[in-house]
Amino acid sequence: MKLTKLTAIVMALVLCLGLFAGCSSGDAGYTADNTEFVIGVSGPLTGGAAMYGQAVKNSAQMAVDEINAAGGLNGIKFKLVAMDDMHDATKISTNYSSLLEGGMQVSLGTVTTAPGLEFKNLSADDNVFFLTPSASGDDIPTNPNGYQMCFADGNQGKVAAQFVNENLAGQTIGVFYKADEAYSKGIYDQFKANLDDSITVVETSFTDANATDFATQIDTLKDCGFIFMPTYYTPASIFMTQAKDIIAADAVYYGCDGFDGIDSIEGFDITSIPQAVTMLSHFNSKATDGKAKEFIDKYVAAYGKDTLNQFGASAYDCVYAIYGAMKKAIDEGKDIPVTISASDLCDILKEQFEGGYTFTNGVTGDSISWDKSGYVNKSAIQYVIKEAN
Amino acid sequence: MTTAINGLSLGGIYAMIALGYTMVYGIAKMLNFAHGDVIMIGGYMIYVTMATGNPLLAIAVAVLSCVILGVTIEKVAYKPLRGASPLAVLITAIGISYLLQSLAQIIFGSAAKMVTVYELGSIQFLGATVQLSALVTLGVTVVVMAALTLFVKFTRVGRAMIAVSEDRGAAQLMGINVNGIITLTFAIGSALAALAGLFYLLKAPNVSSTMGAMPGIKAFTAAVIGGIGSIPGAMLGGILLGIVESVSYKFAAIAPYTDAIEFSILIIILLVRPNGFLGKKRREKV
Amino acid sequence: MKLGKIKVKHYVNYAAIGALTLVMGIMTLAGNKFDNSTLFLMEKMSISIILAVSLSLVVGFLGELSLGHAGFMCVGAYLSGKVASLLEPTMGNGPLTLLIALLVGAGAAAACGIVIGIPALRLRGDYLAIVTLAFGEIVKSLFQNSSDETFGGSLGLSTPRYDKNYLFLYGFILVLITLFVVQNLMRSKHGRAITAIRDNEIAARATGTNVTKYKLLAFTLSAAFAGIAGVLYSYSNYTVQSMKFGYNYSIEILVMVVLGGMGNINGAIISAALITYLNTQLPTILTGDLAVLQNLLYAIILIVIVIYNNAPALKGFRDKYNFKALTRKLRKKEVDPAHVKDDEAKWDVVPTKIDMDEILSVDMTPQDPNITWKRGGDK
Amino acid sequence: MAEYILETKGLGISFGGLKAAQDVDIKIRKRQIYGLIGPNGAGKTTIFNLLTCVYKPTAGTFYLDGEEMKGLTPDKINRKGIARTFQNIRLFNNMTVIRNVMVGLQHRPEFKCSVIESLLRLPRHFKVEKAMRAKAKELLRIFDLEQDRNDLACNLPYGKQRKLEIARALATDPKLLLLDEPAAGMNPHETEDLAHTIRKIRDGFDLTILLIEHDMGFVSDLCDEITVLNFGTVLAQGDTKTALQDPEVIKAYIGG
Repeated sequence: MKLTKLTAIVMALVLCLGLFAGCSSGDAGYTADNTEFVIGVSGPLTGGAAMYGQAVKNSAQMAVDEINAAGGLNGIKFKLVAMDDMHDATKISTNYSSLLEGGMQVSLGTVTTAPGLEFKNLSADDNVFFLTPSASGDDIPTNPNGYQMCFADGNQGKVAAQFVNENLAGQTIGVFYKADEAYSKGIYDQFKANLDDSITVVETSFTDANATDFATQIDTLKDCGFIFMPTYYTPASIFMTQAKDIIAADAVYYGCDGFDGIDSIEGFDITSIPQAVTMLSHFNSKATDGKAKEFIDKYVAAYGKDTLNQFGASAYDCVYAIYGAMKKAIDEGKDIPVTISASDLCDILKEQFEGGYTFTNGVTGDSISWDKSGYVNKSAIQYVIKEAN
Repeated sequence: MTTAINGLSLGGIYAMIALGYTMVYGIAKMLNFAHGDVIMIGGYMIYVTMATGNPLLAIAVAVLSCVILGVTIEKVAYKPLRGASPLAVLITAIGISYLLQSLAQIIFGSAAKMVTVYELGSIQFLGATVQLSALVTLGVTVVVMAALTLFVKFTRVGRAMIAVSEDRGAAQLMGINVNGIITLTFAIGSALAALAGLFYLLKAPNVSSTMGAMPGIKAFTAAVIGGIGSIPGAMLGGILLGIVESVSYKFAAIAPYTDAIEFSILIIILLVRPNGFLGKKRREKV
Repeated sequence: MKLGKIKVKHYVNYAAIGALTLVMGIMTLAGNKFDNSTLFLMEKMSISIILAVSLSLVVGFLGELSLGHAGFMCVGAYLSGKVASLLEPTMGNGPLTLLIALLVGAGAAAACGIVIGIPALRLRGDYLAIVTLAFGEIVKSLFQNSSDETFGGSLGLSTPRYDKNYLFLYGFILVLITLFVVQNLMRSKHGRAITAIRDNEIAARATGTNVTKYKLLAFTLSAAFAGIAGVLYSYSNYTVQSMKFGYNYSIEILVMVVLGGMGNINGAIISAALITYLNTQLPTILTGDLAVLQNLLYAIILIVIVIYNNAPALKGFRDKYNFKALTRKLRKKEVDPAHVKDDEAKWDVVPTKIDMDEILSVDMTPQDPNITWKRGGDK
Repeated sequence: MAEYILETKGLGISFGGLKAAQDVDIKIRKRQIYGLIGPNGAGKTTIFNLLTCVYKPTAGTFYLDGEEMKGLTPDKINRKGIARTFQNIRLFNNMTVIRNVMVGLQHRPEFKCSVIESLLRLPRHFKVEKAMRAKAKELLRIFDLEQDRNDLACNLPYGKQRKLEIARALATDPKLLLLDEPAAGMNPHETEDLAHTIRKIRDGFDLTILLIEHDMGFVSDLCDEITVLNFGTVLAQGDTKTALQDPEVIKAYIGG
């Protein structure tokens, strides 16, 4: 009998342990003992999408280090806390609550769209401001505290559709997208919606994130002159390698910001692909001048070429944009002490972003501003990564 | 036509992996969930040794390292559990699978690596452009399977394997070194996994730390369809699954449902033949 | 300690969880606001405990290996989430909609439990395990590719979030209900019939046990509670995404049950709580670059515990330092080893169902089906 | 009430050509102890498996109390009144002795209690549990296993496990009890004690017993009538003494 009494004690102990683990001070006091402005972000640091999470973490840390080196904001330094969510929405509730209770005052939200939907609602409850570098889902920034530095999926789909309507009226085009991914399907749905009927679409898709065999899909698209590929660059590079001799040499691959970095994958020689590869994005990892070049040199020097992509560039800009907005608020007389609560800081930043704050001289755009609904206004740059051979 | 060839080559790969599952299951009486990840390690080994530029060396190193890995896993994680409940061995295998994936992630970093082993183009074959790699995969798979069947059927060691699988205790009494046979099984299984890793790279030059998970489950499904424990069954199951997968990917309407289709076929087959097509069950005397 | 004729040791886990519910209930009603992390942790723990206890009904007591438990949870989560979001405009988000969602979730999952129960009547051990795994993957794939209007397609279904200060209390109440049903079932003649099927199906048949009825009962009940866990899950998140309900999650639940000891409900509760606690607290410690280590740590802990727990070579070591031995000093009367808690299967005694007796074979002729596969026939 | 409690007509089964048993006709009257003997592999256990529908007979049929039993599942036929023990003991190892017996009791009409009643712990549940526990104790007392009732079945010594299996079979309130080599592996003293117990339960529970046994002393002492099987066919039938003297039977056993 004694044994089971012990089991009972152990069980009660374990369950209470959970209780006391989270029982720190009351709601508002999380930032009471902050010595630095804390920026929180949640992204896939491990698992299939790890290179995007790592890129965001590295670039954001680089921006924070640069700002701190230049004296921070009136002497107060910034601190970045990055948590791993493995691109899994169920990890967000844990990450968000431990970031919040760890004194987070402003956030870069999440790196990918699926967890972003969870983060969006949780942060709205506690009025925590977030400027996401790459969660491009259309309804990420719908709450007042949410803003996007990247193009929403919808925009990319619309812009690509306009391009096809103007240049390829009446022709057949091929599409290759990832059917079970919010990013890829989001862009493709908008693309299909904005396409005029004269264009016929041959549609192919895949689902397995680690898929390595697209022979069937290539066979379906083999006589399309233009292939729209709203996917990330890994599956795209596999498709192109396998399709080298099957797809017509003068065909054009047209990708979105997910293509960025396709020319810097170790072991994948893009010049060996005969077809032309163009990309619609706000950052070109092959840029040769301006802020983009500066960022590329600094990043490659610090973290290598492996994780250089538009996710990082956008995160770098996000940190500077937040820093710029806070600086402008202080110049306009707002008081931002280091122990400011997330909610108060959010109100100040909302006022700035809704009041036409423009972030200039960024890596992903010269003059970037945001409309009331949180979507970004900046010029989309169409880069030709590789001419047809 | 190309779909059929693609299906057969994909089926060949699944069959190679399924063979690993079936042999380890039939003899060591355990489900080696980590088998899928041995493929991934094989892929990374090829990626590493390709730096030397010599593909043959890369393949040899990959097969050797997978064999060593397979045997060490058996010695470290499964041998102490011999005689324990099969569920315990199953959970350990799952632990090993997570271990291999996280180690690969730490050592090789998160970005998917590209490695081109052989620059095989595509040729005209029966009126359809077919990847040469698909034909190579198919050819090697058939040869390997034939060799394995003959090995198990006609060599002394092969018969010892069947004896151990029938009744481990009796085999031990007959002077068969059971531990040696089980280690050999793991070695053969891992070598087949290394080859499967090679075929994956031939098809698409891409290695990532999570590439081993889904093929592992698909191959296990193939092994069960064919009747777990039966070598011809593993081949049959693998080929069938490969064809179903490539055919269903062909039609855009049902493409996203490919996984669901494959698993439903599995359930239907098992309802009609509870031991899979060629599964042999040791009948329990009432 | 006998309170009248009811043996107290049966009601220990009720007492522990009931006490916790009361304490936290009173604190919440008194207006004390717990932190998010505590609330989320409690919700996750109640979900895991319900899943572990319901899976131990099939794995621990019926002795069948089920790798598709997350599939039932997925059905429960999606359907109840859909109903809840449809009802929300009219009936708001109160306890009434929660009740309706629970009924819908549990009912749908129970229906799937029957669907999976039928092949279970004929298949054994691994063949059944792969069928349950296949079921989980099929359900996941169907919801994954559903059209946007019905179940939210790739973005997942956005479901109403229950008021986070009270959901975990409902969670604990549901845990108590799960325990109440599972333990009452196990401690009755029907429970004995189920454990009889686990120990020796042929003998169970020969002593008049209606194996079909009890197998279906076990699968349906376990699926229904997995559905209830799914409802809790859909209420504790803003979106329900099917990527989560793959075979990995089913295996995680299986690990909780197996580490808790087969057929040992208290063990399942403790291991479920501990593993959930580990999974939520570890990432908060390993942030940034250390994140990769979490998987590594989880794998190593898993392997070490399982090998320590049942490697035959360590048996001597284990018996000397195991929990009972350490507490022997605390006990006056010596516990006679034969008096082990009887419906708890010991590790080294393999429940006859999950043994693997397929043999390696090379010949092409399929085995004569009518020998092995007979209605009510032998293995 | 038919003349014979058990009557088989041309009962037989062949596993893909191998005739395990052929046109076996056995007639057993009520309250008889009937022996079924024969060299190893004669098909004795196969007959048991046919009578308990573990195998479906490929020829002939059999009647219990005049009612045809072919085609039922093992659990239905047990409820009709045929209980059995096994050659290799099949107990519920992870359950205590008393619970093994209670599993046998659960299908008797007087212990009827639906799942809902057990789940909600309605009064009938407690009443039935108490009654079952008492009945189980009573049965265990007959086989003097009552003091071991809380031990796990797998911890019992061999002899007691045999007796527990018989007690469990008895718990299902059978009309016909099939015992598969009950005395196997027992020393002479235990065998004597077992014969005494079998006679006691035959009288106490108004039973008919059909048993398979190799111990000729045990058979001749206990059985009223026997059937001798060889290679699946009936070699001799009738009164124990005369059947055992039959030259064919001696030849089959001793060979030559």
